[in-house]
Amino acid sequence: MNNELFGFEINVWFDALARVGIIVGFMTVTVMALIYIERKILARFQMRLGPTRTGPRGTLQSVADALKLVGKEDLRPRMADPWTFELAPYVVFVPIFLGFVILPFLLDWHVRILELGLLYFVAVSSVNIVGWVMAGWGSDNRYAMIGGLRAAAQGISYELPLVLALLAAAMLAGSLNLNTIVVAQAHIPYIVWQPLAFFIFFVAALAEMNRPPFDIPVGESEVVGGPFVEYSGIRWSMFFLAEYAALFILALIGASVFLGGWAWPLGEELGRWWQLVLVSAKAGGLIFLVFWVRASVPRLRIDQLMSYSWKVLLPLTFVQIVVNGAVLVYDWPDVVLLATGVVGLGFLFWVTDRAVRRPRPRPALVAQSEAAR
Amino acid sequence: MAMPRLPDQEFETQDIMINMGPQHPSTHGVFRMVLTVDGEVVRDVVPYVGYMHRGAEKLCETMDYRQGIGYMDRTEYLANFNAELSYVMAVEQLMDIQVPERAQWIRMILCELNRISSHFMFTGAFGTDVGVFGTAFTYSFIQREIVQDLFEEITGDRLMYAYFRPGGLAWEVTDNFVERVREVLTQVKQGLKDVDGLMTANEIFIARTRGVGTISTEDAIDYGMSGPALRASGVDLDIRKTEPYLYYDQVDFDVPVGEHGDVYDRFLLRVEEIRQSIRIVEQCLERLRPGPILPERMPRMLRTPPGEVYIRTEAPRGEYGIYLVSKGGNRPYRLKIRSAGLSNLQALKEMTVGQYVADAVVILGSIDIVLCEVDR
Amino acid sequence: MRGIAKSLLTTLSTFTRRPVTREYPDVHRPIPQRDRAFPLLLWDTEIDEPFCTGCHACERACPVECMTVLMKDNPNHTSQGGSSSRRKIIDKFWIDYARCMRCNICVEVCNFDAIAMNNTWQGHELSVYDRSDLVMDLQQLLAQHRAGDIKEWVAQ
Amino acid sequence: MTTDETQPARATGRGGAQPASPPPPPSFDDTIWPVVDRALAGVTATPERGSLDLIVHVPRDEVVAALRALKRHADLGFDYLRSLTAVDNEDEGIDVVYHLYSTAKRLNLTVKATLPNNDLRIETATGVWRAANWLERETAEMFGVTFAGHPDPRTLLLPEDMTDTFPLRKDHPLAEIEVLQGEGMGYTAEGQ
Repeated sequence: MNNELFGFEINVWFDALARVGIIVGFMTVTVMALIYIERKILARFQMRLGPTRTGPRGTLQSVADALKLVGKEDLRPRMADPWTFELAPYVVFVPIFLGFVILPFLLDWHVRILELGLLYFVAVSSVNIVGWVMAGWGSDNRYAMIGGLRAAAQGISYELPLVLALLAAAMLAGSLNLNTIVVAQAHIPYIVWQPLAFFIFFVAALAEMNRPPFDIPVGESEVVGGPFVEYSGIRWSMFFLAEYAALFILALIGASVFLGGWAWPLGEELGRWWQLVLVSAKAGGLIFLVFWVRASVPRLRIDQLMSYSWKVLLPLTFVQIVVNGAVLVYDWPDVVLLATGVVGLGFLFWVTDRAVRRPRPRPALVAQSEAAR
Repeated sequence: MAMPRLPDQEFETQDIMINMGPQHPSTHGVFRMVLTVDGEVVRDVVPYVGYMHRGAEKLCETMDYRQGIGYMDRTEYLANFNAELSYVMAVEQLMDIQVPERAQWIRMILCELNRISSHFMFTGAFGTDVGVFGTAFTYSFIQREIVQDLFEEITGDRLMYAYFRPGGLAWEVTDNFVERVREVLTQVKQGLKDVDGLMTANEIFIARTRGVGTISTEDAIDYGMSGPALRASGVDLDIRKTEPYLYYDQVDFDVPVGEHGDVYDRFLLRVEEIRQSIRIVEQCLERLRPGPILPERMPRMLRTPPGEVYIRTEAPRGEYGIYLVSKGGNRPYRLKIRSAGLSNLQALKEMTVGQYVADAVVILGSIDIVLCEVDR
Repeated sequence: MRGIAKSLLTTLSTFTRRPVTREYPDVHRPIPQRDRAFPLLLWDTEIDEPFCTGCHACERACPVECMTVLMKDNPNHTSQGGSSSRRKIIDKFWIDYARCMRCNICVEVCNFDAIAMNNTWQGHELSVYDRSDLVMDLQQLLAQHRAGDIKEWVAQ
Repeated sequence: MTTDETQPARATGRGGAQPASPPPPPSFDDTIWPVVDRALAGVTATPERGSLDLIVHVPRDEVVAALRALKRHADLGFDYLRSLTAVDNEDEGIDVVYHLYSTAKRLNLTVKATLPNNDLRIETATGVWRAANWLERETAEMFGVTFAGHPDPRTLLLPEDMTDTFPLRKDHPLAEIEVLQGEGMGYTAEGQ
């Protein structure tokens, strides 16, 4: 029972261990880099410089932060539920890391290629909601509890549009294997045929990662960090690690499923380094977009968030899936896909506009309209 | 905005109390409110103030008129010039001092610039309250810094100016004052464009603020609200227009008035007030002539005859009043500071109950309180 | 969505602008001449003694009572065979910088232009570990002007 | 100096330099006193000329009735309570001062009620304006005035248990500022 890793034949168990080690090491470094990059980019959006003083141009800032966090005392409030409180970070952290298993960096650079890769990913990544609720409940803090419950509501609500939007793309590829999906986009990426699904995926991914404008569970100005208000030191850093790992994973999934991954536009015949550059550029673009949105938009409110998911995004993904099915079954031209996407996007924007520009009640009439509602 | 409640027999729900503050990122200082929430909906608010009470009124009663000026800065640290103005105007009124024209124009310029910087503080802090990650804050603070640099060049201090004196000004402004103010105005206009572009039209921002925290005209008057918080409810009450002081009757400006009395109106109104302030400053600069900045016969010791006066001016947060009672001598017998924030804060409960927890923060931000002014 | 697009464009436009940050401990912003840090005493270089005569005017005018002044007969007075026209001169002077509220009143009431507000960075960078280190005595108050490190600015 | 209805209550452009002409003793006809007098028909009110606004002295038992009448009167409509405070006149008792404003007619009025030192009770004005709520709480804790019928008689700015002393009264001592400088004084000596 031997496997091949970097050209060496090794025992399956050693292979597995080595792969886990590589992932964890790679992930930690990536997260540190992401945090540094985010701070620099956000700073530039705000006409600041960002970290400058730790290392050349502040590059060691994340390392310094990590060292500080590791060195901090691991506090637990006296009234907190010990098991829930202390296990919660792992429950948040481990599922996110499990998501790494299926990432298709390149055709042959991956941990494992699973035939049901996409399904595996959505199944595993949704477990971390449990961790959020555990953290919120176990902290014995009302801010944390509100935050935890918000996280649960938000996580479950946006899991559906996220999964369905991915499913819409997977339908076209006819497979849940991520590599097959990437190869299927060698000529035209799915963002062209499925702009609506891509938009919904992006929005839902923002919500899944608790990123602005959907950082409601951790909203600094409302619930002061939400579920992790009581955490400190290494446990707190695990939440943080999980958040940025999720960002990285979702960016790669988005790049693979909608932007053609390593295959588009240069095809498979190019060298693997070029392919890697392609993947990184696409994922990096998505990550930049996430940072850009973070710098630009306010936070939604929990009721607006929920109704946006259930009343707008979810029905539209169903429409997209039905149209996709019709195209596949009845062999309609591909243009129908594009048309649906564009019309759907237009409808989505129109609905959003209408929702916020509803006429306001005059103040004297507030009481009456409240009663009428 | 109320969430439909489930029938009681199906679910047993329990209201929980959340203690927001005194240390909380969005209570704008040491303010505490105890929220009783039913899920996400606020059922009751009990505000607690007083953490910053330093007895400024009592302190001023023990100090002569010149020494009191510095304490006015410390009661209203975002609109110091406006606070100083009320105080020195009260002393002037009692002493019957004629203030030279140039000093009045300079006061007006500085007060309006101070209004601009104070409103920028609002846009920044409010942006953070609704959840823009720091961008609104830095945009606004860059503008504040620009204005404060100017103030530092003139008065020597960035925050506690202590520049107005009964009778005029402490010293002459810098030689390049007019050019510098114009420069500042150009930059402020650009900054206003940034803040405006970032927030005003943003759908999420609108969704978070429109129709939130409404207060009706009658309630707003009844609670004694003032300033932009009152005008957003449709009351055309700006002391600069209704009881003009300085030379506000000689310049041309509009008082923006809201219609719905909600948070969005309050925000728009303040942004518009920045524009109007720029207009006022530009007119003042044209009218500014060389001249003395203190009256010719100025007593060396400030002594007031017995009497009392209630001076009110339109500070950025509303009516900043000074009730000064003198029984002769060189110090106030009683000095009462009418703080706009205290009265505006009273209406918090009226605005917040029935809204969401997240809205409570936004509503508090929209009142734009300065706790030092509330507690004095 | 147009509004969000506008927000995104606004942030993008500031993304391309130069950052406004001044890296403070490395880069010191030039501070204006009128800057008011903390009061310090001035040194009369012609006669080589402080301007201050210890008249207590500033001490009495200080709203926060942060000053303590003691005067003495000037040993350098012309009647004693010296070169100074000051009959009395400052003996001991303390200013508690931790209490000072930098209102400039002491400068305004001084009849001898003997006190001025520090308008250099030295007057701002005063971090100490013990509050009692912020109680400045006469030598510390005079040192900066005596060394010529300051161009004082007194109104009118 | 308060003028009639259409005029702003202050002369403009003089920046607080209104010459306070010595009042010819009885006549208040150039002020809003005639209207106020009519509004306060059942109340024994005496006018006084203030530096800016007309001051009306009202006996403390009738003050809330007077305020309500002032608010309801059609020609006055003092619907806005600017400020409510008190002045400790030591031996002459404590004055409770109301600054009123009419948003519709743009009028100002100061109402004063004197409380004797041995009985610092006055009826609450919270029923007239809700704005009076916090202002009365503040006045109560600072001066020891009891506002009878106040809906929420807690302290506002002071600690909950600080109800035995009233800081803004003239007999309340100021804390001594301990002198920390100098040789042998304060902690300079013991610290070093």
